[in-house]
Amino acid sequence: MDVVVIILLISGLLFFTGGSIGILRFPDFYTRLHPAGKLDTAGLVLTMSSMALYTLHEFSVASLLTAFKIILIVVFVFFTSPTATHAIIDAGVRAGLGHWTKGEK
Amino acid sequence: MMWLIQLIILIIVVVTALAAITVKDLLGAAILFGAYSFMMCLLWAIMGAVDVAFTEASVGAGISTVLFVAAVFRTSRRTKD
Amino acid sequence: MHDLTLILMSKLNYWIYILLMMIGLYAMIVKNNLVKKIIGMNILQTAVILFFISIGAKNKATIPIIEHAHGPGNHAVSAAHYINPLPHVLMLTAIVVAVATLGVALALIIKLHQQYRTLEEDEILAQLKNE
Amino acid sequence: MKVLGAIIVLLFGSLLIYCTLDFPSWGDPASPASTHVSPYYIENTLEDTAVPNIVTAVLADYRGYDTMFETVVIFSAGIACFFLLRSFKRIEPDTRLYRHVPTGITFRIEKGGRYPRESVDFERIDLQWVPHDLIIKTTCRMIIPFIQIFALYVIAHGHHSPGGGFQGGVILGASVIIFAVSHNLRSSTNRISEKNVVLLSTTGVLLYAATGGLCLLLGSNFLDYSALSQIFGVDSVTARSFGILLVEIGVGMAVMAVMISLYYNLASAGKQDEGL
Repeated sequence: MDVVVIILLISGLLFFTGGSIGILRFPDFYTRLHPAGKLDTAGLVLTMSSMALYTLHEFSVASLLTAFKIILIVVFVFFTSPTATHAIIDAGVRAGLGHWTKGEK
Repeated sequence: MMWLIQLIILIIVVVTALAAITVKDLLGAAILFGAYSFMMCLLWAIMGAVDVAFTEASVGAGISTVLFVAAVFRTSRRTKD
Repeated sequence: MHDLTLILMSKLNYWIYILLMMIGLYAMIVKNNLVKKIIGMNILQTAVILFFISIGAKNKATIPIIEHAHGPGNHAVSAAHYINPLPHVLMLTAIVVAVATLGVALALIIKLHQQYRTLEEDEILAQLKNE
Repeated sequence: MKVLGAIIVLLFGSLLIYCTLDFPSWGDPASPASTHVSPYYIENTLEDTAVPNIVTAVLADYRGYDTMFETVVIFSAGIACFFLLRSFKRIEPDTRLYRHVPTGITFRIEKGGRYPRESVDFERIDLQWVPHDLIIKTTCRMIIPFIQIFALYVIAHGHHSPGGGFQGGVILGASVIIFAVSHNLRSSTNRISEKNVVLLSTTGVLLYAATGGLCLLLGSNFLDYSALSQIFGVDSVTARSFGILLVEIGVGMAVMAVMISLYYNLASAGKQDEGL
């Protein structure tokens, strides 16, 4: 059980690190939002499910309820985080922001 | 250990506060103020004030950012300092 | 050296709150834009709230919700085991009142912008002088 | 000005830092702040009110008079914003925009023209209208009921977990604000009109005061909820927790209504026709 928790947690943190590096390293607005939308959601799903497993360590009704609440958080973030990214990118397109092309600084 | 996390968050809080009052775009200042409020909420959750952290997360990071954005939308966005 | 770390550990937090208060006060006094002044006011408010919360903190204590309240393990509650709830109560209402004052301040700003078409303090003062 | 301000701020800061030398160190259990009155609250809350969350109990019971006027402060802030911004002169804009939904054609109708009746096919749109975003609208439509259920849970479950009237009211207000942002202000005011919002805020404050007054009528002190045991038919300790719940509902209603009213007035600059 512990091994699964640790593996999930570390892979989630790996996704978060990738997302942060992507936000810092990518050249323009649209490509920066790409890691922000995808990798954060994936990392959050993995870390949160590892925490849900960890609370199920001592199996009881209360810990089952806590795990259920954590899974609910995952579900809602899974819906809302890509929507927020979509809204930001949509606003960028409407404001007329150009995209990066190869060779530009 | 907890003390160290608190210190890191305090430094982030100071940096976001400085950024919110120096940035030259009022919309950006409003968003940075939201980030400041959210960091403050984390700090209170660490200190054990869960009710206050909950209030700050809903009020400071939610409603007051929306109110700032609405006011900036109705007035002007540029600033000289 | 050990004494210095002890003083730092016990006092550094307070110094950072004072730094935050100074940032807020500086923005309120010096900044020319009215929205920036309001952001400074809110930063000052939050720093004061943070200070109040931190004087209620206790080492080796838990959050102020009594554990096992309705159950067999009902034991006597000792005050040293829970964080001081009184500053939390006072500051909880202060936060909500802060957002109410923020609303009134932003309403005043929108009214000023309708009248003078600007948010800069010096431009508003110049327009007032010309009248 | 800049230098003068910096000098004042530095003086203020150094004075405060000098004062911190007399402070108890961080997290000291024997500090003056946590030795006088707070041990009483911590040790007696559960016996007095049967509420495990000490913050809720102190907020609504021991210091209920304080919280009542905090609610009044929020209410008066909402009223102040209303009177500052709301313009009662009905200034019609020169043109109105209508949109025929099935074809997506936009009509621009000058003043004096005949406006079409609003129906499922024809809808009036803002002057700065942007095309509908299906993803955002659908997600908000899906997520808003859950937000509202969570807010009601926060109000009702504030006795056992962090939460209470203030937080739940703010979350309820935020759900309406999300609706107004994702659709437009007009469709939000069609659902919760301005009149209803003001009525709700006054009802909230009055519910709080009426709970206190009921205790007076039952022959006890103002806001002493143990008198409510005659109505509910329970012992006085449980009656106090019921009284706290009543008061929290009042606070929640007032805070929700004030937040919505602040948003309506600020986002439309008082005209209440077009929002963000």
